[in-house]
Amino acid sequence: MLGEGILKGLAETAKNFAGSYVSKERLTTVQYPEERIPTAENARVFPFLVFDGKDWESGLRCVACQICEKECPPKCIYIEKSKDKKPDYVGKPQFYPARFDIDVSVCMSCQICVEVCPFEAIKMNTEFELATDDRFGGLLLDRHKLAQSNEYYHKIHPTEAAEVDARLAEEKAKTEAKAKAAAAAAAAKASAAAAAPKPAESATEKLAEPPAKAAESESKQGGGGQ
Amino acid sequence: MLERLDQVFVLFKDWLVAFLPASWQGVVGVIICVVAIIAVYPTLFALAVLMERKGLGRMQNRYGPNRVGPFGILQPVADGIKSLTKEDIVPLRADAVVHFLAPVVLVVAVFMGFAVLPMGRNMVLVDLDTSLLFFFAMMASTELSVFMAGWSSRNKYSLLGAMRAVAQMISYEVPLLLSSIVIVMMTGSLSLVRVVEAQNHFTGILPNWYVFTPWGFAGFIVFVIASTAETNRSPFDLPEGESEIIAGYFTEYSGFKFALFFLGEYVEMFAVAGLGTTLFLGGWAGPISFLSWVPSWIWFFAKVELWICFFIWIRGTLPRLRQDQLMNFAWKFVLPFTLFNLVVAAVWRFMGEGWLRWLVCWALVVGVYALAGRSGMRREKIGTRIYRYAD
Amino acid sequence: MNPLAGYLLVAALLFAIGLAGALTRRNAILVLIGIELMLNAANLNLIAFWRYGPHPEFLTGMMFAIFSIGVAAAEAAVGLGLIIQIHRLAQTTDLDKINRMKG
Amino acid sequence: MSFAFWVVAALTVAGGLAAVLLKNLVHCALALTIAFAGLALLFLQLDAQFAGFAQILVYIGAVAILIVFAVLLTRSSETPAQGGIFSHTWLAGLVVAAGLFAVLAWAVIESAGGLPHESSAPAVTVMQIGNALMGRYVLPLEILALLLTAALIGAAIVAMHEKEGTK
Repeated sequence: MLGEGILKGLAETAKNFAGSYVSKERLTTVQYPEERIPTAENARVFPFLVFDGKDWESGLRCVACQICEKECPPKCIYIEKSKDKKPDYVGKPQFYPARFDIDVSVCMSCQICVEVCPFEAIKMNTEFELATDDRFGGLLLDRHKLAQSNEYYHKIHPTEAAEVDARLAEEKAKTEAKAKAAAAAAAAKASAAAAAPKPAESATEKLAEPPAKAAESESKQGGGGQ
Repeated sequence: MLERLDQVFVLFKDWLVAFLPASWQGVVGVIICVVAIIAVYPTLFALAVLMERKGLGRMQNRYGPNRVGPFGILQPVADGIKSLTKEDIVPLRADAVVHFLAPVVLVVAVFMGFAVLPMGRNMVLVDLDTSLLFFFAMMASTELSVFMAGWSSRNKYSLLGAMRAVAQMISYEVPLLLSSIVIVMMTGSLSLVRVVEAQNHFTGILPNWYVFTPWGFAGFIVFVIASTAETNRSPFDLPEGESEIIAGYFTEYSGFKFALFFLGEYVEMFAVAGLGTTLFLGGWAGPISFLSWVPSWIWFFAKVELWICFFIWIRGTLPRLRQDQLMNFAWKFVLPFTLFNLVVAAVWRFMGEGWLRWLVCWALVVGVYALAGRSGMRREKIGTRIYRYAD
Repeated sequence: MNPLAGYLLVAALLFAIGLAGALTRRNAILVLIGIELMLNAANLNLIAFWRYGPHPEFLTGMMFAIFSIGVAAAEAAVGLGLIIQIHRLAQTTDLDKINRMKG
Repeated sequence: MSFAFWVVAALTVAGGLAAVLLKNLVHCALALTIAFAGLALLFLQLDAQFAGFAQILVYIGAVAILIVFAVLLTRSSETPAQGGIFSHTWLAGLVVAAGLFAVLAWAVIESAGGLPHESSAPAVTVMQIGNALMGRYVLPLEILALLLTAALIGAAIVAMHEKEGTK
């Protein structure tokens, strides 16, 4: 008869109504600011810059190669290369970003910058509570705001960070072996010379060198952290 | 003492009025009543909105608003402050005068209906001889305000919503009126006070409400359906179907005028609920004879709130109808059923006392319901759909 | 002033307004509006005469008014239906342009 | 004559005037509802409650809505009327209306002395109206019912869109 379905439906909603007071499983709502669901490991929001060591400015892995700036589809990255080369924390002179700005109101979280970066210097953050009352200045993150330590990277993406560290360590080992071989050759060539560590510098003038070194030191710390 | 409590509002009004010279007493008394009505129903409206949001939330296994105040009970206050402080935007091409008048007309017409609604023993603003007609006249005027709102906004969504609303309200006004006619036939009066008095006696401990008679029950069902449609509530909320036409006829309203529409809609809900209570559920009469000491106004407002809860329940249950389903339902099922209900009422009236008329009338009502439901709501068989351009 | 005369004057004025509207406007719907006004003016007359007449208890004037209201509703429905049909045929509701016998 | 009467009468006449003079047809229809409401108030002043509320129910609730529906369906409010809103024979119409009003007003004022004066409100209840409708006026009522049914069906058929091929 007409109306049977309505009665059935009414019974169903009544069951839900009463049930939501009795059983807590029915209420799946998470009361957000107080309760939080831990973010998934592969969650990504906006990029950040990884630095090694304690000091964010000298430890930045970024060498201002500007690949990410060129690849960024919405063009939200702005990099100014430094005029001088500053010794990074291993003491090797490198360019560094004098300015590194990301406009997160433009960024679309595509992760292309991360994929193209040869130095593992830029990674995706999981921080999403970026609400601000200044929509221009507040959403334009400069390099200081973007810089996060490698420990932080390990904290938010443990698996990925471990992979990155392993890769860097491997590269580092390779280059070191190469450097050692070159050094040995150089030492054989110029046996008369007293100071041996000098030629190693010229032989290992490759781009991958400083981060490899940095990663080695980090992987020791990170390995303990895992 | 209990009688005093029953009449507490009336006595209070008399006490207030007694301070004034005799020539003023009548006018001031009416003004006090009007102010009371205008104060009480918006408060109930705030309560109903909260109840609706919490109740709907629970039906969908959510919490509902729970941030403002303990358990979110101050949510209506926050909503009110928000809508009062929002900017009042009038579209550039809108007809400013009509756009302004529409919510005013709605709220005025809706509040007028309460003038004749008996909310307790001796608690009626004016006991008109034709109060039922007056009530329907006022409800009919709300259609015009809906049209004014939709037309003056110069917005396609608004106009569509208004046209849907007007068509729907006209279609369902007929069954609404006809379902009340049985009550008029039985009471022999259009006065709502008489209607309540006719129901305010008991057989044994059970009340003699009209809803317990076959024709009254049928009328009640139709009244519930038609009043849901009249107030544009779900499942008849096509005029303001958010997913289709944004907010229907009040798409272009913001701030205080939007709040007025919202208020008008809910107060109209209270008005039809109050009318339905008065007509079918005994108005302010108590449900059981030994409970008749409870003040009459408590019963009235309890029944109205119950009715509102039912509206909310329905809203949480049923999906929105389609336009053709809405019209088919009105003209093919509700209207024939209501018309036949008049015949049942006449049969009841002329069969005389006895169990036989109960049997005959119930059989008639149930039989016609089944028949009308079967033939009027027959669905067309839809074969396999072929999408010519899809492949 | 005599109360009945006041009502009758108002009714006469409304009737004249309605007639003027029906005779001077070009739009068919407005002609119908004018006719409605005239009918209403007549209703006012009927009610006024009932109220001040010698035998209000016979309800004659009142009944006339009620029936007239009912008939007016039917008239409006059919009249507007016709106007819509004419609009469909002629694509206009301008009475000056609807001047052919052939549809 | 009371103050209230003149106010309501002025409202009614103003509504009526606006209804025939305004350019936009929807405005005309809305002005017409003001006139209807004013007339309903006049009915109430004449102690004809039933007729007054029936007036609101039927005219504001149904006829006005029908008119605005027709206005929208025929798009009369959108197209600006070429050559004014009045027909070319407007002068004749105005003269006829004015003449009619002059005659009616003259007749009313001439006979004002002989018209009956204030009388007490007739004690007529709805019950009596109902009884009269069902007793003395039952035949007209039935005819009216028939007329309304016929009008309902007729209007629906007239306005129904004839589909291609179905006749």
